[in-house]
Amino acid sequence: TELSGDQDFQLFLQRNLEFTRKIRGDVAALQRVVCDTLQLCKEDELLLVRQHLDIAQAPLEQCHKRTFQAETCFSQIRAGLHIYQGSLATIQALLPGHAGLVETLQLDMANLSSNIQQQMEDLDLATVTYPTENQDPLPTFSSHFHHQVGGFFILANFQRFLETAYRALRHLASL
Amino acid sequence: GTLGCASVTVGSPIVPLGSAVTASCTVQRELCRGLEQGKVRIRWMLDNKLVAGSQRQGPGGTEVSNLTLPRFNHTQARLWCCVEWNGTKQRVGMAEIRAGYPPAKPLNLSCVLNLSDYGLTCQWEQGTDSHLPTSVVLKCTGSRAQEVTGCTPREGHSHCTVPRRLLQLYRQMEIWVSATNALGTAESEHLCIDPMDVAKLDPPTLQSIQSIPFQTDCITLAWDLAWGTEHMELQCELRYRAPEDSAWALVTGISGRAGTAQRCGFLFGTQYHFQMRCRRNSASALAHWSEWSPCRSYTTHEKAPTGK
Amino acid sequence: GTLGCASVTVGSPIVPLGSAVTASCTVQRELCRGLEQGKVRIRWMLDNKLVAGSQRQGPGGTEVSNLTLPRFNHTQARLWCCVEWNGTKQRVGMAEIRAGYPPAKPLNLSCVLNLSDYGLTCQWEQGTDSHLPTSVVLKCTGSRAQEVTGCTPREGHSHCTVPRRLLQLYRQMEIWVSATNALGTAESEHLCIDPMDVAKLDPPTLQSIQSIPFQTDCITLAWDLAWGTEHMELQCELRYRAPEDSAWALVTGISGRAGTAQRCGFLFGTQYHFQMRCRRNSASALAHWSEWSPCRSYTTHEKAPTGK
Repeated sequence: TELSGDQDFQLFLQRNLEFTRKIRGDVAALQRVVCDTLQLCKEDELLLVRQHLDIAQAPLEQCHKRTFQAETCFSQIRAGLHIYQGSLATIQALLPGHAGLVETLQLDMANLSSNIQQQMEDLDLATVTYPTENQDPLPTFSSHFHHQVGGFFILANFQRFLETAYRALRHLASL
Repeated sequence: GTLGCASVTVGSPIVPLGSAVTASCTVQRELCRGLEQGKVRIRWMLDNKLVAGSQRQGPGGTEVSNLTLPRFNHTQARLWCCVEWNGTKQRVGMAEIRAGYPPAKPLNLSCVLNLSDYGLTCQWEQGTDSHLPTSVVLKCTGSRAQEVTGCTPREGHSHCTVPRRLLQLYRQMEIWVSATNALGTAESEHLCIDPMDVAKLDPPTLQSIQSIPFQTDCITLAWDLAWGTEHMELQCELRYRAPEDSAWALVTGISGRAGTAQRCGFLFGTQYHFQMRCRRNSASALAHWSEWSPCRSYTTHEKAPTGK
Repeated sequence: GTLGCASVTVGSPIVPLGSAVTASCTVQRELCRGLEQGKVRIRWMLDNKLVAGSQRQGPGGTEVSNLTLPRFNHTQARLWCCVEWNGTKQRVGMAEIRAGYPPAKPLNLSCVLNLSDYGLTCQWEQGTDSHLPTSVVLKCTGSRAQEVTGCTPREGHSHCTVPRRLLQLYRQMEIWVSATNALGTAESEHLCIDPMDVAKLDPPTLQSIQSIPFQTDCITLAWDLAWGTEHMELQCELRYRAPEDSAWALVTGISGRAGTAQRCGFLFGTQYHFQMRCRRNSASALAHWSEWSPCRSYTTHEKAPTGK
C-alpha cells in the first residue's frame, strides 16, 4: 500500500509494535497470576467447561488475509480492544489483589486504541469513537468456578488476538 | 452461560484445621456436550494431587462421586472434580476450602490518651494466627451502653486510635477488642476506664534548683508542668542521687501545681542529679506516669566555716 | 455592623513593583460617632510610616484625602487612613497593597518517565521571584489537543509528576509549564515528546564474561536487561579497560535483546573492568541513557604455550 514509505506511519508502527509487545507482557503477567492463584493454567484441561461459557472473542479476520487493508484491519483491532476492555472488568472482580495490573492493562489498551485512531485520522481513514466508559453488560456466570474459567479464557483469547494484531502491524512495517 | 455439566458441593467451605472434609461431585451427562457416550470416570484433585473418591450412579442418569478427607490440614486448598475426555483430564468443578481456628482471645489490652490530639491509642496481643480472614475491631462505649464506637487496626497491626470525637472524656468508658472469623468470635477483657485516667503526660521541666534557705542543707526546686496539663491535679515524684550513690532517693506525693518543693538533708559541696515525673491524681491504678524529666544537676555549696 | 465611617479605595491592590500607587480615603463625618464636631484631619500611614496626602471637602459633607506614592517599592504593605480624635490617632480605614512582577518564563523544562509506575516527572527552573502569589501548573495534552491534563507542583517546588492515567503512551504529547499571577501569565517552551522517549531505564546486569572461543583473545559477555524493558528495542554500549588504562574502550550499537556480544583483541592474563548501559532505540534525541551497570571484572587467561 502507498503508506509504506510514509515516515510518520513507520514511526507509528515502530512505537505501537513495542506497545503491543508491552500489552502482551501485561496479559501474560495476568495469566501467570490466574495460574498461580486460581490453579487454572492449561487450556486443554478446561475445554469441556468452556462449552458452557459464552466468552467474548473479537473477530480479526480482516488482519489475517495476506493482502489485508490497513483500514479494515485497524478498525477490527480497535473494535476488539473495546470488547476486551469490557471483559477485563470480569478479571478485575476475580483478582481483587491485582487491580493495579488490570488498571495498567486497561490504560494501555485505551492508549493503543486512540493511537491507532489518531493514525487513521492522519491517513484520512474513517474511524469510530468508542465511549470511554464501557456500557456493554458484564457476562454473568452460573458459578464462581465458571467465573474463574471465564476469566482464564478471556485472557487466553485476548493473548491470541494481540498476537494476530502484532503480526499485522509487523507486516505493515515490513512493506 | 448455561448451568455447568458438573457441580461440586462441600460440607462447609471453612472448617476447623485437621477436621474431616466431605465433598461430592455430580456430573450430569446430558449437560456435558461431548460426554454423552462412554463411561464417565470422575477423579478428584486436591490442589495438584490426585485423591480417590467413590463413584456411583446418581438420580436421573447422573454420576456422583463422594470424597472424604479425614484430616484436612491445609489452611487453604482447591478441590477439583475432573473427568476423562478424549484422553485428557478435564476440570469440570471446583470448591475452595479454608481451614483454621476460631480467633484467639486478644490479650493485654492497654490504652494511652495522647494529650496533643486527645486520641486514645489502644494496643493488644492478637494471639495465635487463626489462618482465616479475621476482622478485628476495637470497641468502646460510654458506660450506659449507648452507641458503640471504636476503631479498626490496619491490616496486620494490633493497635489503633479512637479519635477524640468518638470519646467520652471524664467518664468511665468500656473498651474491648473483638475478633471474628468464620469459626467464631473472641473478645478481650473489657477495660473500664476514663480515657483521662490513661493520659500520657509529658514530663515536667525542672526550672531552678537552689540552696534555699541559705547556709542550710536544704534545697528548693521549681518546675513547670507540661503544656496542656495546667488544668489537671497532678501528683509528682522527685528522685535525686549523687553520682556515687547506687540508688535514687525518692520523694513521693508532691503536688504538681505547687510548682516548688523543698528538701533537706543534702551533703555539702556535693553534685546531685535531679529528675521529676508526674501523673494525674486519679484513683485509677492505670494512670500512667510521665517519663522522668531530663536530668538536672546541682552542686550544693561548701559548708560555711563554723565558729568564725 | 454599620458601614464604617471611612472607606479607603486604591487604584489596584496589586501593582508592578516600583510603579505609582494612588489611594483615597473618604470620611463621612455623620457616620463617625464622636467626629461630629471640629475639623477632621485625615492622615495616612504606610505600614507604620506617616505619609502625606492632600485633603479636600468631598460631596455631602464628606472629607476626602488623596494619596499618590510615585514609586511603590514594598512587595507588601498596608495603607492606613487615620483621623485625629481626642488627641489620639484613630485608624479608620485600611487597604492592603502588594507589588511584584509578572511571572518569569519557566525555563529548562525536562521530563523523565519512571518505568516502575509510568509516572512522568517534569522539572523546570522557575526564574526570578515575582513576589506575588503565583499559581504554577504543568500542562500536557495529546497532540490532537484533546483535554488538557497535567499536575501541580507542591508549594515552593518546581517539579511534579503526571500520573500514568493522564498520559498517552507511544504518542507525541505537548507538555509545558504555565505560571500565572495578578500581573500576567508566562509559559515555558512547549515540549513535544512521546513519554516513552524519556523513559529512565535501569541499567542491564552483566551476567557472565568468558574467554570464548577458547584459546583466543576474544571474550563473550552475557547480560540481562532491566525488569520491565523486555518488550523494548534497546541499543546498548559496553565499555571496558584494564586498571592501568587511562581511558575506557567503548563498544557502541549493541542490540540489547541479543543478550550476548563477543569482542576480541584483549591482552592475555590481564584483568579488565566491564560496564554496560542501554537506552530505548527511539528516534528521539531526548532518549535517556540508563546509568552504567555495576562494574564487573574479568581476568583473561594466560597465553597458551605455543609450539608444544
